[in-house]
Amino acid sequence: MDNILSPDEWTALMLSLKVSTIAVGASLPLGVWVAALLARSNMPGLWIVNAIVHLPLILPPVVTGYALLLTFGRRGFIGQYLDQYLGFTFAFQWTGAALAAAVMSFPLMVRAIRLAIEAVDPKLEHAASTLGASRIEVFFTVTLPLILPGVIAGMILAFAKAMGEFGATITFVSNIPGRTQTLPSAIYSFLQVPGAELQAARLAGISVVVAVGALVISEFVARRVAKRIGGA
Amino acid sequence: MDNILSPDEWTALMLSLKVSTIAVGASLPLGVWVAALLARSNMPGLWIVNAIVHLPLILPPVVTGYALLLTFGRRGFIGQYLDQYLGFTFAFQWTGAALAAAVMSFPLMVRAIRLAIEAVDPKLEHAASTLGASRIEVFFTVTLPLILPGVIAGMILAFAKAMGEFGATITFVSNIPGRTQTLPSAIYSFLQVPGAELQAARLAGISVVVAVGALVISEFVARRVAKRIGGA
Amino acid sequence: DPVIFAAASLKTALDEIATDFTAESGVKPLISYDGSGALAKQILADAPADMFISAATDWMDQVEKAEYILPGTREDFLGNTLVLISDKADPVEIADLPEKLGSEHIAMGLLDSVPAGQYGKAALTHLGLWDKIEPQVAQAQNVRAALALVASGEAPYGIVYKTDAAAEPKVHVVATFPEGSYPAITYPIALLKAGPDAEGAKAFYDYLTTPKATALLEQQGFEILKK
Amino acid sequence: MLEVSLRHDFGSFSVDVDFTAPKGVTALFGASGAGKTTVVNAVAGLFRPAQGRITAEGVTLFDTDKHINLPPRKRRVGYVFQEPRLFPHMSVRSNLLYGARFAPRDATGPDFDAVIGMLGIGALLDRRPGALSGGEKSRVSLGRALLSKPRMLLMDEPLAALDAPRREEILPFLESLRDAGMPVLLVSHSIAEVARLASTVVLLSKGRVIASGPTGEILSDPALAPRFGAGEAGAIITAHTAGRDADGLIRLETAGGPVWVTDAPEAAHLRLRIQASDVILSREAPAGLSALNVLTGTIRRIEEEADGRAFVQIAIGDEAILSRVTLRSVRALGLAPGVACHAIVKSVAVSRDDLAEI
Amino acid sequence: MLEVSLRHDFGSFSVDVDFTAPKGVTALFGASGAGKTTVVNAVAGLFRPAQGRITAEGVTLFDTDKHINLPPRKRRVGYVFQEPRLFPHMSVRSNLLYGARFAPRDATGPDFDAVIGMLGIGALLDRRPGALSGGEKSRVSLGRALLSKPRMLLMDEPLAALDAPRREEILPFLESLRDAGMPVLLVSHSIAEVARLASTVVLLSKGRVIASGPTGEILSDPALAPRFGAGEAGAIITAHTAGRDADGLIRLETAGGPVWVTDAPEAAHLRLRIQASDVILSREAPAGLSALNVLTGTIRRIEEEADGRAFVQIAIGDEAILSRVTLRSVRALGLAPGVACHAIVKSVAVSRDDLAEI
Ligand SMILES: Nc1ncnc2c1ncn2[C@@H]1O[C@H](COP(=O)(O)OP(=O)(O)OP(=O)(O)O)[C@@H](O)[C@H]1O
Ligand SMILES: Nc1ncnc2c1ncn2[C@@H]1O[C@H](COP(=O)(O)OP(=O)(O)OP(=O)(O)O)[C@@H](O)[C@H]1O
Ligand code: MOO
Ligand SMILES: [Mg+2]
Ligand SMILES: [Mg+2]
Repeated sequence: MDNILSPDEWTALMLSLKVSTIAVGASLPLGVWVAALLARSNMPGLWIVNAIVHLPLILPPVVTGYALLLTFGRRGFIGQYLDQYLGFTFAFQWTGAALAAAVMSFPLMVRAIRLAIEAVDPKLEHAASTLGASRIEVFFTVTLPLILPGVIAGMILAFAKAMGEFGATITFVSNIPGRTQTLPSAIYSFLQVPGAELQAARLAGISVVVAVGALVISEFVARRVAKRIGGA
Repeated sequence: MDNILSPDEWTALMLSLKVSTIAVGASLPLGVWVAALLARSNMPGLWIVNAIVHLPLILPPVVTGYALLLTFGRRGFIGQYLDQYLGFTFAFQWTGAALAAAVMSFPLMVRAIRLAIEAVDPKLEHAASTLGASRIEVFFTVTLPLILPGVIAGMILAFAKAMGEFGATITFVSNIPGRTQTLPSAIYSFLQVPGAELQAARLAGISVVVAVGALVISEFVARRVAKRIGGA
Repeated sequence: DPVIFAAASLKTALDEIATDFTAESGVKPLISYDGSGALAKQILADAPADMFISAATDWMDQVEKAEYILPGTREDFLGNTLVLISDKADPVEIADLPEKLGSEHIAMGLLDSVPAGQYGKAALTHLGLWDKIEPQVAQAQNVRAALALVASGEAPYGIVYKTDAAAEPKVHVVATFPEGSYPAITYPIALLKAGPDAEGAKAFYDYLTTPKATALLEQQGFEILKK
Repeated sequence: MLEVSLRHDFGSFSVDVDFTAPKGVTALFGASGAGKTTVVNAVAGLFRPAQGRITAEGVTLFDTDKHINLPPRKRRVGYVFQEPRLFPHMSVRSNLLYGARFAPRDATGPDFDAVIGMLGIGALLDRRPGALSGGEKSRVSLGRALLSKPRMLLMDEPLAALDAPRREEILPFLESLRDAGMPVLLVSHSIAEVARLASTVVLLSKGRVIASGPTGEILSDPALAPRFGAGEAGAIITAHTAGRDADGLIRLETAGGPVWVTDAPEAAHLRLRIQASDVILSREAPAGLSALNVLTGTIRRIEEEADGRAFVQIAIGDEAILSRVTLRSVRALGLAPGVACHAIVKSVAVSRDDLAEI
Repeated sequence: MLEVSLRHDFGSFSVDVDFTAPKGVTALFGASGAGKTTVVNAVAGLFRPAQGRITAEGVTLFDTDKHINLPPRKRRVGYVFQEPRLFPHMSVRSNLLYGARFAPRDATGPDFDAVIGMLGIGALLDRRPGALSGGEKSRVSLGRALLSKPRMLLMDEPLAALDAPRREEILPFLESLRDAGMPVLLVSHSIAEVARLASTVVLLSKGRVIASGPTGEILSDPALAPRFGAGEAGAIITAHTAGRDADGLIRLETAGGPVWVTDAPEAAHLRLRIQASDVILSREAPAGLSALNVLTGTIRRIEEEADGRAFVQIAIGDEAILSRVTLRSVRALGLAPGVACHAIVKSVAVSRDDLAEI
C-alpha cells in the first residue's frame, strides 16, 4: 500500500475509516431510538423530529457544514459552551469530521431502521409482554434482534455515506492534510487541479474498494442474520 | 411568493421541483426492479449490482458528476450515441440535472424498497402462486401493495436527496439560471459571495419548507396505507 | 507544523514548493485547499490557520476587517491572466465570440462567487459582448469544472486562468483577454494570528519568495507581483 | 376467582360480557366469531375495552371507573395464543425459557423437563420456530406459557392443532395444574375437553353471554345441546371411587348403582360424564349383555326432538342422567315420566375424558 | 388418481413417502410432525423434494428423473393452508375472488354465493383479514381455495379452528364437491371427519407411510387403533337404503340385519361406520331395550388389550364389525372365536358423520 499511497493519502484513508466508523457507531444508539420513536410513537409533534432528521438530506451539504460551523464552531452557540466548560471543540478536528459525517448520514440510518421496526409484527411484542417483559425488555429481546438486518442495512448505508461525505465536512473542519483531510476531501482537492484526474481516480478507487468491501461483508452478515430469523 | 423570491430564484425553485419529481418518478420502476432483484434473487454476480447502486453514495458527488459527464456528455461513451442517433443530449439541460439527481438518490430509494421487500412474508406469495398467479402477477397483486409504505419511504428519501443534490448536478450540467440552476446551486452561489448569507438562508428555508411538506404528506399517505394493510 | 489555507488553483505549484521546503527546513506545511470563499469563512470561524493565500482580494478584505491578519503581513503575491480556451487549436478573435458560439455554451466559473467567473464577466462587459453572451454562459462550480466542460467537448469555449489552461493538455488557449478589460487578478497573501505554528508559517511565507519557489510559480503561468 | 365485565363496540361487532368464574378451569365456549378471543385478550391486557372491570384472585387488573389498567406483564398470565406467535429469532429452548427470566424470584411453575416430556418437544429444543410443523409450533407455544410461571393460564384453543393421542398426553398435565390450584381460562371447541377440564362453562354468542354455570348443568341442558354440536350432550353425575377389582376394572359408586371403568383419576370423588347417545334404556333389568353398567332410576322428563329423537332425563337420586333415543323406542318401551327404568352404559364408553376430580 | 412418491432429508427429519390415492378424498393422517404438511406442500409445488415423482389425474406435476417441476400456478390446486395466509391488504371479498381471475376461462367451480353462505362469511366481505377472528380467517381461507376453480383440493386441517355446528354445515358441502368428482387431499386429526369424507387413508408416522388403503380397512384394523386415539376405532360395513318408516326413521339393510338411523345421505348404497365403543354384545337376542339395531354374526377374532379391554371382531357376512368391551365381559359372556353373538347399536349412536355414500 505504501507505494500506492503517499503518506498524506494513507493518513487520509485511515482518517476516513476512523471518522466513518465512529460516526456510525456513535450515532447508532440515537438512530435506533429516533427510528423507534418515529415508527411507534403517536406523539403529536413527531413530524418536527422527522423533518429535522431529514434536513441534512434536503439541504446542500455545504449549508449543513456551514450550519455546523455556526453551531459547533468555537464561537458557535453550542460550541462556545463546549469549549468553555469542557475544553472540547469539534471545529477543525477529526471529531468534527465525524460529527459532520454522522449528521449527514443520520437520515439514511434512521430510515432504514425505521422501516425494519415497522415491519415487526406487534403481536410478537404483545406475546413478550404477556410473558412478563417490560417495554424496554421487549425492545431488547424481541424488537431489536428482529430488526437486526435493518440495523445493519442502516449502518452500511450510513457508513457508505460517511465514506463519501465531503461537502459538510470540508466546510466544517476544512481540509488540513493529516488532520482533517478525509479521502473525499483529498479527492476533491485533486479534482480542483487540472490534470490531477488520475490521482483523484486512484483515491476514488480506494474509497470504492473499502466501501464495497464493507458492503459485501454487511450483506453477508445481514443474510445470515435474516436466515436465522427466517428459520432453518 | 413573488416578493419573497426574485424571478430567477422562483425559476430555480420550480426547476428543482421538476427535476426532483421527474428524477424520482423516472427511476422508481428501475428502483423497484433492482430492489426486488437484490432482495430475492440468488444470482451470483449480484453483489456487483449492489456495489454499483451504492457508488454514488460512496463517492464524493463531484466524482459522480464527472463520471456522468464522461459517460453521458456529448462526447461521453454513451452520450455520443444518444446525440448521434436520437439527437438527445443531457448536457446543459434540465434533463441532465434530473439524471444527476436520479443517480445520486438511487441508492436511497433502492435500499428502502429492498428492506420493505425483505419484510414481505414469502408465504403470502406462495399462497398467491397456488391460486394461479404467475410471478409477475404475484408481484403486482401481493408484493407491491404490501411494500407500498416502503416504496413511499424510498420515494421521499429520494425526493429529499434530489432537492438537496448539487455537487453532481453542477459538475454535470453546470449552473445556467433558468435552465439548470436548481435551488441548491443558487444557495451555493450565495454562500460563496461575501455577505450573502441571508439570501442563502432564505433559499435554504424555502427548500426545507418544500421538502418537509413533501415529507409530511408522504408520512400521512404511508400511515394510511400501512393501516389498511394492518387491518381494521 | 504550520497550517496554510490556499486557493485551490494553487495546488499543483504549492504542493511542489512545500515538498522542497520540507526537504530543506524539516517543517511540513499542512495546506488546505478550497475555494477562497470557503476558506475565508472558516478563518472567520476561528479556523486554526497560520497563513492564507486567497485568489481574490475581497475575501482577504473580509478577513482583514475582522482582524485575523497579523498586521503588516498582507501583500499582493501573485497575478494571473484571463484566457479564452477551446478544445480546438484555432485562434479566435474575442469579438467574434458570439458568432462562433452560436447556440452553444461557454464555460465559466460561477459568476457571483468564483473569481475567474467574476473577472470573465467584467472582461466581456468591458468588451461589450456580455449581453449577447450571457444566456449562453454555463457556470461551473470552480475553474476546474469549467475546464472539464471544455475538455470533454460539452462546451466549445471557456474562460479560465492561464495557469489552469496550462495544466490541461486537452484544451488550447485561443485568445487572451486584453489587459485592462478586467480588474487585475491578484492573489493576496497574509499571515494569520490564530495558527498553531507562527514560526514555521513565517519561514514558509519567506520561502515562497525565494527564486526557486517563484520559478516554479512562473512555470505554472503565474505572474509574481511581490518581489 | 375471575370476574369479567366488559363492553366494547367494534362497529360491526360489539361485546357485552359479564361473568364470574369461581375457581379452577373456566371454559369459554361459542361459535367462531362469538368473541372468545376478544374476552381473553381483555383479560391478558392486550385489548382495552371501552368500559369494564376485570379482577382475578382479588387483584383488579382493569377498571375503567377507577382508571386501572395493569400492563400485560404485571398481570402475569400465561397466554397460549390462538396462533402460535413464537419468537422467530430464538431457538425453541429460548422461546420456552423466555418467560421464566421475568418471573418474580418466588414464583413457581412446572418443571422444564416435565413440560418438555409431556409435550414431546425434547428433540426440537435447538431448532428455530420457522422449521417446525403446525402442531409442533402450538406445543412449543403451550410450553412457553406454562414455563413462564404465571398466576393464571389463558388458553385459546391450545390443543386444536394436535392429534388425539398427543392431546391425551397433555390433558392429564393440565388437570394436574388445575388441581394444584392454577386458575385457567380455556377456549375450546371440544366438548370432551371442556367436560374433562372445566368446572365452569361460559357460553358466548355474538358477543353476549347466553349461559354460564357449572359444567354439568350447562352440558346437560337439552336446550343448549345444539350449540355443542350433534350428540355431544350428556349429563354429569357424582361418583365415588370404591376400589379396583381383580381384573383391573375400577369400581365407582353412584346413586344409581355401581359403574365400572377402565381408567380413572386417583381421587375419592369424581364427576362422571355420560354422553346421552351412549345410554341405552330398558324397562327390565338386562341380562347377558357385555355392558356392565346398569343404573336404575325413574324417568323425570322426556323432551321430543323434531327429527324423530328424544332426550329422556332419568332421575338417579338427586342427580339425573340424559339418554338420547328414537321416538320409536320411547313408544315401544312405553317410556313416560314416572316410569322406572334401567340405563345401560358400556364401561368402555366412559373414557378417561369423561372423568374429572371434583 | 394421485400418485405420490418422494424422498427428502431435512437433516433432523427425513421423508420417504409412496402412496397412490385412487379417487375421491384421500386423508393424510398422522401425529403432529409426521410429515403431512410436507407432503401436501410437495403436491402443491411449494416444497421441492430432493427426489420423487408426483402425478395427479394423469398429469405429471413433478418428476426428478424427467426434470419436470410444474410451478404451483400451473398445478391449479386449491390449497387450504394450515394457517390462514390471507392477503392482509385485500378485503375479504378480494381475497375470496383472488384465484378466480387467474383460472382458465373454461374452469368451473362452486358458486360464490353458495360458498359465502355455507361458510357464514357474508357479513365479513368488506372487512380486512386483520380484524377477523381465528375461525373467521380459516373459513375465508377455505373459501378462497374453493373459489379458485381448482382441479384438485389440498386441505391441511381446514376445520380445526371451527366449532362443531359450523363444521357440520361445511362437511356436506365438501361431500358434494367430492361427489362431483373433485379430488381432495385432506389432512385431518379428526377420525369422524376422515371417516365421513375419505375413501382412502394414508397413515404417516415419522415421515414414512405405515399404512394406506380404503378407509374402512384402515379404521377397523385393531393394530392401528392406538394411532387414532382412544375409542375412535371402528369398522365400516356396507348398507343399502331400504326406505323411510312412518315415524321418520330410515331403514338400512346390512348383512347382519336391519339398522335404523335418524339421518342419512340420499343414496342407495352407503358406508356405515360403527364405532367399537358403541357396540354392546349379547349372546341371547336382547329384548326390551331402547336400542333398535341388533346385528347378528359370529366372533372371528378377539384382541386383548393391556388395560383390561379387548377388541372383538364379529364377522357379518363378508364384512366385520368391531366391538370394544372389557375382558370381564368377555369372560362373563363366554365370548370366543366361533361363538354366535348379537351386536347392539343405538340408532342415535350412528350419526350423520358415520354415513357416507359409496
Ligand atoms: N426446513 C425444515 N428443516 C428441518 N425440519 C423440518 C423442516 N421443515 C419441516 N421439518 C420437520 O419435518 C417434520 C414434519 O413437518 P410437517 O410440517 O410436515 O408435519 P405435519 O405432519 O404437518 O405436522 P402437524 O400436524 O404438526 O402440522 C416436523 O418434525 C418438522 O419439524
Ligand atoms: N378490530 C376489530 N374490528 C372489527 N371487528 C373485530 C375486530 N376484532 C375482532 N372483531 C370481530 O369480533 C368478533 C369476535 O372476534 P373473536 O376473535 O373474539 O372471536 P372468537 O370467538 O375468538 O372466534 P374464533 O373461534 O373464530 O377464534 C369477530 O366477528 C371479529 O370479526
Ligand atoms: O478560489 Mo478559486 O482558485 O477561484 O477556486
Ligand atoms: Mg378466537
Ligand atoms: Mg402440518
